[in-house]
Amino acid sequence: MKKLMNSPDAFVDEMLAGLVAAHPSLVHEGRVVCRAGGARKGKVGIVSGGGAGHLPLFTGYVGEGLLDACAVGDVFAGPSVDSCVQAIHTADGERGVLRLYGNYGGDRMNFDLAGEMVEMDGIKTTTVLGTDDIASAAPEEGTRRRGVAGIIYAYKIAGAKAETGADLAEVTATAQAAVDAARTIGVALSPCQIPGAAKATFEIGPDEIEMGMGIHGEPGIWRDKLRSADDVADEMVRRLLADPVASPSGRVSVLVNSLGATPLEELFIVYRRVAALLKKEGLTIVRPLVGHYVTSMEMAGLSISLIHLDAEREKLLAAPCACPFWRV
Amino acid sequence: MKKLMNSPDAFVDEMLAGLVAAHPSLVHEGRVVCRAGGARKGKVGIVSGGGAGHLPLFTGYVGEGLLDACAVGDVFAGPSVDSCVQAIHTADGERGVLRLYGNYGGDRMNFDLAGEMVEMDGIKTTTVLGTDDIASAAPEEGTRRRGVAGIIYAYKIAGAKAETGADLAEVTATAQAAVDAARTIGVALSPCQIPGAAKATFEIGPDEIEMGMGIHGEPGIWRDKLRSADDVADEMVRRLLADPVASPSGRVSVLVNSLGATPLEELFIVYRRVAALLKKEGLTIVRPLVGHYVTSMEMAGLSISLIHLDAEREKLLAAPCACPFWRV
Amino acid sequence: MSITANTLRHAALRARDAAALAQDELNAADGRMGDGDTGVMLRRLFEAIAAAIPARENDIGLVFQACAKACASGTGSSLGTLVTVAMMTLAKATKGRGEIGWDELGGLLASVRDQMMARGGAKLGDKTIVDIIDAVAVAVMPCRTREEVVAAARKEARDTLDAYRDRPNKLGRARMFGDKTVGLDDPGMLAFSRLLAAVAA
Amino acid sequence: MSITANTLRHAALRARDAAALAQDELNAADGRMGDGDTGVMLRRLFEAIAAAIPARENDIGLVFQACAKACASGTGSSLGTLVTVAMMTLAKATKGRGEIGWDELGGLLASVRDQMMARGGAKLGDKTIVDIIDAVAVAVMPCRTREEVVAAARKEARDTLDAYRDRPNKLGRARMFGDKTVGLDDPGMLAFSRLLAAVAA
Ligand SMILES: Nc1ncnc2c1ncn2[C@@H]1O[C@H](COP(=O)(O)OP(=O)(O)O)[C@@H](O)[C@H]1O
Ligand SMILES: Nc1ncnc2c1ncn2[C@@H]1O[C@H](COP(=O)(O)OP(=O)(O)O)[C@@H](O)[C@H]1O
Ligand SMILES: [Mg+2]
Ligand SMILES: [Mg+2]
Ligand SMILES: [Mg+2]
Ligand SMILES: [Mg+2]
Repeated sequence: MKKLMNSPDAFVDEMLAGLVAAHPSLVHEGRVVCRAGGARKGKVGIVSGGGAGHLPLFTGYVGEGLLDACAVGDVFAGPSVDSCVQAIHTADGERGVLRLYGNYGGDRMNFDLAGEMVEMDGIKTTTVLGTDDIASAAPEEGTRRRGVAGIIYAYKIAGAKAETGADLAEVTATAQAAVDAARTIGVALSPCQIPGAAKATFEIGPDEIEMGMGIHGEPGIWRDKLRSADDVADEMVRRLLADPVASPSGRVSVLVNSLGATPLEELFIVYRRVAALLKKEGLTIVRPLVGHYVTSMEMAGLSISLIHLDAEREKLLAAPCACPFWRV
Repeated sequence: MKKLMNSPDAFVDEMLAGLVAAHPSLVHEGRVVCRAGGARKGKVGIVSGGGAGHLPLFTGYVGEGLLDACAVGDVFAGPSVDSCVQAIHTADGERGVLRLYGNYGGDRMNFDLAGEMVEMDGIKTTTVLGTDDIASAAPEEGTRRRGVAGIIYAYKIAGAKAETGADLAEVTATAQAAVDAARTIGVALSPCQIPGAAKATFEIGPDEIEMGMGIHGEPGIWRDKLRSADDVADEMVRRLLADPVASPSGRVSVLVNSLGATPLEELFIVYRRVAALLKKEGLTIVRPLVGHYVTSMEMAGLSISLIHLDAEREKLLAAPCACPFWRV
Repeated sequence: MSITANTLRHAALRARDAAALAQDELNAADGRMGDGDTGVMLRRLFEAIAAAIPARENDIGLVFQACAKACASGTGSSLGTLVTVAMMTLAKATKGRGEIGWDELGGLLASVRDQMMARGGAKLGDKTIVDIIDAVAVAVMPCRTREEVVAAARKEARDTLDAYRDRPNKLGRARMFGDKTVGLDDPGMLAFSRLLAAVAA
Repeated sequence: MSITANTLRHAALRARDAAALAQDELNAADGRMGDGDTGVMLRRLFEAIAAAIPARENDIGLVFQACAKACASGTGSSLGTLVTVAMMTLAKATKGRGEIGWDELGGLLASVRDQMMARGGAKLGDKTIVDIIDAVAVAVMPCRTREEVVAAARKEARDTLDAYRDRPNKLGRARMFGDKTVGLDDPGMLAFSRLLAAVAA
C-alpha cells in the first residue's frame, strides 16, 4: 500500500494544511479545525473528532448547519485531551457545547477529561456517542456498539437543530435520537495501512470478503469467499432491518459509503439493489447519499447506513447546510 | 482486485440504474443519461461521453450549468454510435449541440458518425475534444493529446456559457478556449481491472510510481521508485507550468484529482504543496477542487489539472451549477 | 451469376457462425496487445447483423443499411465502429441496386478501406484491419467471377497476415505494446481473414 | 527520608531515559496485538514530561499538574491518556504538599488505579496496565521506607507480568487478537514494569 506522503509524522498536519488551503471556509490551529468565522454567539456548539484517516470525517463536516469544530489525533489514534479542550472552547457560543463522536474507548477518555476541564472554565457540555455499527455488539448491548458512518446523519440533524436556536438539552436530545435511529453495517475487501506502519491493518485473502468489519479493521461477523453485489447487499439490508428501532416511521434515509478504494461504480450497483429492497419492504427513501463519506484511507469495501426518520428528523435533514463535502 | 458486482456484462447498466435511482435529477435510457427535465428549448445542448469506469465522469456531470446528456459504452470502451445519436437528440434544444468529449480514436469515430446522422435530422452539431493530458504528446502535437480530468473545467465553462443563451458558435469557441487553457498530468501507483478481465490493466511494482500514465493505463513518461509527495508534486507542477499557453493571466484554477483508491488525505497533502508552488510562481488560485472527479475505478494515483483563467472563464467557473458531484 | 441480397443473407449466416467459432482465438490475440475483447465483440456484432438482415428485401443497399443499423447500436469498440463504417459505405454505394457484379467488389472494398482510413485515421502499414482490406481490394480488382474473387481473396488474406506478422503495430491500444507485437497477428486482421475464409468457402 | 519534588525530578529523568531505551521493545510488543506504537508514544510522552517539570517548584501537586499538562497535549493514545489520568489524580491528591511519606505510596497508586478504571472502563483481570498498578499498589501498601517500597514493587511487577503472560487480553485493540495474545506480555504492563525498574533503581 503505497502512499503519496512526505513522512508518517507529518501526515496528519500536512493533510490538515491542505484541507484548509483548499477550503477557505475552514481554519485549523494545530489539530483542531473550525469554521473560518469562529463560533456563533448564541448557538449551541457541536464538536466532534477522533483519529485521522477517515476523511471527509471528521474535519470535512465542519460548516454551516453541521459541526463547529473537530479535534483529530494521529491516524487511527484519538485526539489529545488538549485538542479536545481547544475544540470545545472554539465551538463555544455561550450556550453550551455538545460532544458528538464515535464510541471508542480512547476518544471517550479524552473527550471526557476535556469536558471536565472546560467545565472549570464555565462551559457546559454534553455527550452523545455514535453507536450505529450493528456488527460490533448485539442490540441489547447497544451502548457498546462502535460509531461508524451513520454518525454523519447525527451531525446533519443535530447541526440543523442547533442552527434553529435550540438549547443544549434540546440539541443533545435530538442528536441522541438520531444516533438511536441510525444503523450501519460494513464489509471489507482489502485493508489499509497506517502511515509508517510495517504492515497493513489486517490480512484478507484475494478472494475474500468480511461482513461487519469495523473502520479500523475490527473483526466482523464472518469472512468468506467474495459474493455477488446483490447477495452482499441483501444480507446487509436484512441485518439492518432486523435490528430493532423504537418507532419506525416507514421513511428512511440511506447512505451507501465507500471505505476508500471501492469506486462509485460499485456503490451505485449496490445502491440500486438497496433501493429496490427497501422499496419492497414498503419503506420510502429520502435524500439518499452515495459516495465517500466516512473512509479508512485506501481500504476497499463499503458500508450501508440507514436512519429511520420522524417528521422532525426529516425536516432537519432537509435544512440548508454547507461544508466541503455535503451541501443541502 | 475484487469488485462488488453481479456480472461483468451487467456492470455498466446496473451502475447507471443505481446512479439515476440515487439522483432524481438524472434519468437514463439505455446507455444515455440526461437531465430529468429533458433539453431546454432555446439553449445550446452539450453532450459528452466515452467509456464507463470513470465516475463521476461522464454521467455525473449532467445537470444545470453543465452537460445535457452523456452516452457511455462498456468499461473503457466507447459508446455505440446509436447511443451518441440518442444523446445528441436528447440534448437538442433547437439551437444546436456541442459534442465535448475526450480525444480517443474510438470515441471520435462514433461521435463523428453520430454527428453526420443527426445532421440528416436537421440538428447542427460541433465538436470540441478534450486534449489536456500533457504527457500524451508534445506541445507541438497538442491535437494528438488525450483528454483526461481537465475536461471537467470545459464542461463547467461551456455549460455556464450555454445557460447564458449564447449560440452554438459561441459555446463552441468558449469550450475550445477552455480546453486550450487546461493542462493535466497524472501519476499512477496501482492499476485497475476491467470487470471480467483476467488481469489488471497494467503491472507496476509494489514500490513504483509512473509519471504521466493515462487513465486507461496508457504508458507515461517514466517509471521509478516511489518518491515523496512533495517531489512528485514539484515535478508535476513544473511540467504543467512549462507547457506553453496562449496568454496566461496569472489566475488559475487547479484540480487535484484521485484516480480512485488514493484517499483524500493524500490529495490534501499534495494540494498543500501545489498551492504553495503556484503561489511562489506568482499565480492566484481560484476555486480549487480536491477530490474524486475523474477516476479509473480502483486505480491508485492522482492527477493535477491547471486551467488558466481569463475574465470570462473565471466568471463562468463561478456561475451556478448543480449536478450530483459539483455544485456552485 | 452476380451478388444479390440473397448472397448477403447467406454470407451473414456464415459470418455469424465463423465469428462464434473464432471468438476465443480472437480474444486471445487481442489479449496479447489490447483488452482481449475482439472475439466477444465480433461474435455479438455478427449475431446482431444476422438477426437484423431483412428476409425479403431485394435492394442490396437497404440490406447493408439494416446491417449498419444493427452495428451502430451494438458496440462502441473501435473495430465494431469500423464494421459499421463499412456497412454504411456499402449501403450508400449499392443503394437501389438489385445485383452487383463480382467485378465491382474490388472497387467497393477500396471505398470501404478509404472510409475506414478517413474515420479511424489509420495509415497503410499501421498493421490494422485496413491493411488486409486494402490488400484484398487490390487483389480482387481484376477478378470477374466468384471463383476468381474467392481464390484471390483467400490467398491474399493469408499472405497479408504472414507479411505483417513480424512488423510492429502502430495504432490504437496495440501501439502501446510496440515491438512486443512483432511476431503476433493483429486481431482485426485476423478477424477479417477468418470471416473471409468462412464467407468465401 | 520522604518523597519531595526533587525525588520526582530525578524519577522523571530516569523514566525518560528508560522509555527511550525500551522504545523498540514496547513497539514490538504492541505490534503483536495492536498498532505497534506503544514505545514511540511513551518515549515522546516522557520526553515531554521531563521537559515540562518545573525546576524550582516545591509543591508536589503542582509538579504533577505540570506533568499532566504535558501529557494532555502530547498524545491521544489510550495509554497516553491513562498516564494523563494518573498525573491528574496524583496532582489532586498531593496539592499543597511539600513531602509525602513512602507509606502513602500504596494509597496513591490505588487511587490512580481506580481513576484509570473509571476512565478507561477496564476491569481487573483484563490484562492491562491497570492490573500491574493494582498489584504493585497492594504490594507496597504495608511498606514504610524507600527500600521496602522498591523491593516489593520490583518483585511484584515481575511476578504480575509472569502471572498474566499466559492469559488472553480482554480490552481495547488487543482483545481483537483473542487467544493469540496468550504467551505475550501486554505492552502497557510491560511499559509500566520497565519504567518502574528504572525509577526504582
Ligand atoms: N483507428 C483504427 N483504424 C483501423 N483499424 C483499427 C483502428 N482501431 C482499431 N482497429 C482495428 O481493431 C482491432 C481491435 O479491435 P477491438 O479489440 O474490437 O477494439 P478495441 O481496441 O476498442 O478493444 C485492431 O486489431 C485493429 O485491427
Ligand atoms: N481502556 C484501557 N484501560 C486500561 N488500560 C488500557 C486501556 N486501553 C489501553 N490500555 C493499555 O494501553 C496499552 C496500549 O497502549 P498504546 O499502544 O499506547 O495505545 P493504543 O491502543 O491507543 O495504540 C495496552 O497494552 C493496555 O495496557
Ligand atoms: Mg495507537
Ligand atoms: Mg475494447
Ligand atoms: Mg480490444
Ligand atoms: Mg498501540
